[in-house]
Amino acid sequence: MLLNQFLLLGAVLFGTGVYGVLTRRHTVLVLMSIELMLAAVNINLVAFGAFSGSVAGQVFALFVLTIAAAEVGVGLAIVLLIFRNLHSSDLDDVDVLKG
Amino acid sequence: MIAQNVVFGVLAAAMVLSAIGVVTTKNVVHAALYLVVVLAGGAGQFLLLGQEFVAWVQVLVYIGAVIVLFLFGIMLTRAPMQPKESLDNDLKWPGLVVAVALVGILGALLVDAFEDTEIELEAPTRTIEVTDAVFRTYIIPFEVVGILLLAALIGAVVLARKD
Amino acid sequence: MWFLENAWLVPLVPAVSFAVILLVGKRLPKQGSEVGVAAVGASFVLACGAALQWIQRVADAEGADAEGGHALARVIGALGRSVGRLGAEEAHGAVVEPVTRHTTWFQNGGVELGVGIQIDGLAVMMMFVVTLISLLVHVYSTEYMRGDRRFTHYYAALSLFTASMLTLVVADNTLQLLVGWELVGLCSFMLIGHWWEEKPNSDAALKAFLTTRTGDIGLLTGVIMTYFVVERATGEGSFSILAVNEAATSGEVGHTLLFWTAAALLLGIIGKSGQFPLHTWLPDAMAGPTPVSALIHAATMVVAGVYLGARVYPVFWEGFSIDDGGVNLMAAVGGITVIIGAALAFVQDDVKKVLAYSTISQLGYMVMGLGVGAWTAAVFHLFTHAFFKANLFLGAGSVSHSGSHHSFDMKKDMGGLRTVMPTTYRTFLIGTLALAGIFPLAGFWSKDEILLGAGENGYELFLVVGLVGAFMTAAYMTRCVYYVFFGEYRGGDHAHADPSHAAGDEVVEHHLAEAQDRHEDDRLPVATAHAHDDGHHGAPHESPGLITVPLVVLSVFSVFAGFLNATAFDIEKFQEWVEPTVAFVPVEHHAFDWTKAVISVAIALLGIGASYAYYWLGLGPQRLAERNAVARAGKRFLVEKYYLDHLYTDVVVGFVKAPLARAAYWFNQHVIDNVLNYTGRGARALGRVTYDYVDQKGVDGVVNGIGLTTGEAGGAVRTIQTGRLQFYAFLLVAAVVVFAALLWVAG
Amino acid sequence: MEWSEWALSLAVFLPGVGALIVMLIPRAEEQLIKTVALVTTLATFGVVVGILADFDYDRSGELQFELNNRWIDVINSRYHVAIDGISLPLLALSAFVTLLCVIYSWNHFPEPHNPKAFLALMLVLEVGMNGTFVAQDLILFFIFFEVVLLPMFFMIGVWGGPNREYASIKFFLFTLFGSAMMLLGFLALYFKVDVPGGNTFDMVALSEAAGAGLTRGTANLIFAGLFLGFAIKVPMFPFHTWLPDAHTEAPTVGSVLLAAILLKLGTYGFVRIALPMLPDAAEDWAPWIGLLAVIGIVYGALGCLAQSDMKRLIAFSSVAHMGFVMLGIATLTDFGINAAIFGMVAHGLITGMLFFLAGSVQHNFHTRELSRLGGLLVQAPKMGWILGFCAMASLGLPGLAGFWGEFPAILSAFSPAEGLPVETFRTYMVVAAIGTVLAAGYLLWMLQKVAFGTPKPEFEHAHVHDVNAYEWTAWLPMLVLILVLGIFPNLLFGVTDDAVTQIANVFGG
Repeated sequence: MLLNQFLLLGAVLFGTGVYGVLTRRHTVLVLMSIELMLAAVNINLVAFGAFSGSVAGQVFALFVLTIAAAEVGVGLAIVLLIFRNLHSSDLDDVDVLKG
Repeated sequence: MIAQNVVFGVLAAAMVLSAIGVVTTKNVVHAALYLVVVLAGGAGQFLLLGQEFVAWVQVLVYIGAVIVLFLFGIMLTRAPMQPKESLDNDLKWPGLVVAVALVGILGALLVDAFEDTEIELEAPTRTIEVTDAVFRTYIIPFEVVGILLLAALIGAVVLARKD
Repeated sequence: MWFLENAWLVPLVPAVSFAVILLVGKRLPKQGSEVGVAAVGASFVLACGAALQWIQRVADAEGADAEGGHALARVIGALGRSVGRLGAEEAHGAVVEPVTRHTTWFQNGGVELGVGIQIDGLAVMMMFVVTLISLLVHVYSTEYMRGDRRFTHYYAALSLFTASMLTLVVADNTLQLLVGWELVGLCSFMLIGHWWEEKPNSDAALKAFLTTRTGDIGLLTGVIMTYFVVERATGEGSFSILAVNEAATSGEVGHTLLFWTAAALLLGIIGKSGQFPLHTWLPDAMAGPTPVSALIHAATMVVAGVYLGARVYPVFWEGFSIDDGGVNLMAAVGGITVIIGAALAFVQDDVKKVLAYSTISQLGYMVMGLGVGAWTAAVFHLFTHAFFKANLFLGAGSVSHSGSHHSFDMKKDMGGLRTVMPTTYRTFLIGTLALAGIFPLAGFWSKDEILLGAGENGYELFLVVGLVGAFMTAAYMTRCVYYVFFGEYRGGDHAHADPSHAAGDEVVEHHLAEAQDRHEDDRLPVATAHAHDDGHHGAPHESPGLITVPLVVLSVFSVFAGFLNATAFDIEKFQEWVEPTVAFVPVEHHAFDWTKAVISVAIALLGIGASYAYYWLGLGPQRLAERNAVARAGKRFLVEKYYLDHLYTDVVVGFVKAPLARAAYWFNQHVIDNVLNYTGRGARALGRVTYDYVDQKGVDGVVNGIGLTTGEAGGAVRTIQTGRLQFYAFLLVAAVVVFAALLWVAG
Repeated sequence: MEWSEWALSLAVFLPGVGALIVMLIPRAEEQLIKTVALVTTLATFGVVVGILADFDYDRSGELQFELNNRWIDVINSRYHVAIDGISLPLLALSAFVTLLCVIYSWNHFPEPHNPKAFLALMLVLEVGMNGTFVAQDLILFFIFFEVVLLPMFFMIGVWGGPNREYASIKFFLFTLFGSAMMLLGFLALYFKVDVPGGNTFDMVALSEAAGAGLTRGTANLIFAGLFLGFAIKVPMFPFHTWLPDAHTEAPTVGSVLLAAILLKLGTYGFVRIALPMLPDAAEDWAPWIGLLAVIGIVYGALGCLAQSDMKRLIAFSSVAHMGFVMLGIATLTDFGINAAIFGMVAHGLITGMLFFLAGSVQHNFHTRELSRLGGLLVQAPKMGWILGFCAMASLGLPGLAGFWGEFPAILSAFSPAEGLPVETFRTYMVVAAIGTVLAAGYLLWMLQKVAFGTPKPEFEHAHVHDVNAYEWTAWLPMLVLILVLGIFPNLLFGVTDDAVTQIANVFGG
């Protein structure tokens, strides 16, 4: 197997994630797109780990997973809070703080 | 080797298609389910690379926990379950251009950099090696991440608490 | 030598006094005025010491140069004014080195730039003039400004002014000169706006500062260029005045650079010395207290420009090729100013404004003198003018203080004062005659030399200009004297009944001040304040001694100062003492020309006569302006000050402040600020239209697209407000992609 | 370890410790929180004074108080801190101004009050600012550069004026955008520059390499990245639009810190990183930087004249003043760069003071509308005179600090470094000189509106307090410094000159 096939897969997933972050209006969907980007990063890490024969790649992938979980937790809590106060989860509506 | 490549191809295709589904579907729940496919495919790729442990963690943590969390989030915020007219903002086309350009430049760079480098797979990495690394070499980051998780947990509870 | 080497003390003493007055002035028994007077007095003594030692130095140099002789005897001789006996001394050729001292101010790029003093005849002369007049003004002000609401601040500012002016005078480099120059500008600003509660005063202060500051564009660049003038000649840049002059005379500096340096510096002179076309601030500056007008806007600060011209004269000499005769920029500016200033003086009703325009005109003479190569004459005129113009201003102040209820309107509130204010009248008359250039008063000698220089150096045009100016000067001053001191007293009670009617803002001002003094913060209406006026606001009377003594001193100088360089009697002391001998240009000196002198005096007398005939005897076309349209238009043109003020305030300032600034700001808010948002909007609209075409095709789609785009406009306004997180993220990613691509391609 | 090794780290991280302590104190204990913050900033300032005292001024061109430890081996980034004559004044300014800000805020906390969070943020901000000025490693520099961002974001976003949300997000995203470009530039420097001993982020080594191994095109491109990062921070025309909003909305202390220190991070970046590391590219870019600088000078001044809000006017004046600084830098001469550093310090003090004054005016009258203000000199004479003093300093009156930032900058434009287009720069010189008149125009106009005249009827009976003790304590040191630096410019020029000459030598200037 080529190293590049994994890396390219990662690149495509990452790009898709970026697209989602830029265009999705729903907060939860933006969070999902971020997860997509993180998953792409993970594939890169693991591929490089396998390539270099060290466990560092795996370990870092694990860290990324953990942090992703934390991020989703906090992120959803914020979304919940916003929803509770504004009755909307549309990012465009989150502008109460403006003057 | 051919078998592996075939598996890779199938998984990759599924992942890419599902990923596109995540960012384009008009139904939020579908998006979450598409995400499951992507992540599961990722786990498959990990297995393909002989990185068992992280693959199972991916399945357990992501598919098991994170996605469930997402679904909870979707339900709690009463996100539109039915297909809605558009879940996208008006940056669709510029966003697409940028994303494609990004993929293009990344791809070009990667091809340029690694060309036909092969991955020489040895025996699959054993879990003991991973744990060994986590609890010896990376013990401090590990603890830090632990604290982070705790903080995130508390933070999430505090934020979401009704008061 | 002690006084010369320690001349830095001269500016330092008032500077210290400034700090003292500012910090503790209010607690002193005389509210700080005693500190100011004492400090300037000390400076005056130091300046006199320096002057004596400089004279001795010149004498020593001549002694060494000629057959020798007893130095002391020569000093005594040199000091003597007796005509003829000592006048024949041949002084030319002796080289007198200026006394210089300096220390490092700052270093930059390894070059050490200094601060220091360069004391030569010119500096000594200026020190003497500045300290003397400043001292007299300080004394005069103790009476004139008594009870003012900001008495202490006034003295602090006067001290600061004296210190700054002296810093400018003693400076050994153009940069330090620039510092002093700006600081006197600041003091001028503070003192013009002394009564800043009323908008016209602060407007005048702003106008003065901004106009001179406009000239300072030239000074700033000019000073910078002097640095490079020296660099061209010696390889290492310097601001030192001596080095600049040497470089300019060395012939190693290209003419272009010198020309631009001279032109830039000339712009500075135009701004500061009230030359056409930047003279408009000077009449407005009369909004300040009268002693300030005498000190700053007549005798000292406004001549700073002329002083600068004299100081780095070689730059002008070479840059404008003054040697060649004909017409050059400097002479032209001076010449125009002579005429336009004098013409405006005819239509003024405010005695201070008459004097202000007269100052402009006389400054024009000085600049013209420099421009035609009559260096000594120009500087000499600076010297004599300081005395008689300060005399006139303080005289006008005296009149308003005791004779016209603080008004300066000579048509409405003065008249017939010669009997009640005899001292003021006599001194004012002396000043007038000196200004008009009547033999043998001070103004005659200096003005005559300028005319002589213009005639002999190949600037015949300016000789004519000067003569016309002399005629006008004599005439408008006679008019002024007529209105103030002759005829019926017009300053009845109407000023009391209707204070707002009085032209001078100072009237209202002063009473307000007093009302405040008496009643602290309890502000009384002006009319009520008048009820409190006591004796010294009653009938016109002579001013007290603190006011008249300075007048007398100044008129003595107005009479006799001219004899320092009475070339008719072969006295050339002024030239001998003041003209530089180091790094200087070969200015020519001409023998006294009796014919020209007689002509110029005759013309002046003619001017006086014409005015006399018109005002006293009622001859000539009276009230012409009311009967003749052309005359009316002409008068209006003058009353409107050639519309220059309109040009500056309405057109230039108006344009910069309103359309230009607003346009720039609009550009900022709507173009630059929104370029991001508009990019997004444009892209969005484009995307939408494309999408509709591709997706839905047909007319329906187009209509939809237009509808959507219009709908978007509302959203776009909101877009501006929210900052649109995702849009910025989009830009970020896009930029990263572009840069990554560029780097990849390039590397 | 020696004092000289840990002194800088102490100066950087002491405020961080203070911030931690502040966060541990319960919110109700306001007095204690303020005291801790004051003591921390005071101690930090003490350390900086110690550094000032110990600094070897004869070797101000060399790095001193150096500490170079392993840090992130993988990318060969090291914990390298040191200062020379360029960073020393800025470090001192940063510690000084923060201290005065803490004093000023003692009883001036803007809504929603909460001194705990406010002071903690201010201390964190100080960590970032001090750190940026001492870092000698690009990654370290970048981190500190970014640390500054968040506290300021919150300061504006939480304690700001009515439009704070917009302003803070604009500020944040603008600078973040710049930072991203800058980071790209740093990475390119890391990978592309030939440094003996392999790729490095070490600023000293990269400066010595002076862009070796780069083609002109690449160097220009990398410079573009750095330029964007720094120019947004400065801010240069046309990247300045975040500044008026951020300044207008920020609380007083936030504005002061923003003007006094944060803007200097950008110019400091130019002097410390962009010029020495990419000298060739700098020469190509200099005329354009100069152009933007003089446009900024005139444009900022015009912007000022169109304002009706005192604080926004002062904010726009920053654009003009930083234009002078950038003009000095663009000449690539020792004269110009010295002037730029002087200009940075002077602008920090003067504009900082002006923002303090604007804050106090608002405190008194609850408005900053120029048309409503007037007669400050009648109601609060001391404040009025201080405003006059600062306006004079700001318009570049000789004898006060502002002049020494402007004059040498204009001077250096007459004869820029070899290889730069002389005529172009002379044009810039004249435009900049015109800018000084415009500066006088808007500042005096503001002074007239605010201080002269008599109070408007609506405020005639307003209770106006003149300068109080806290304000005196915070302001007097700045006022004295403005005066002292104006009279003895060598206090600063003497320190910076050697270090600047070294940088300028690269350009043959």
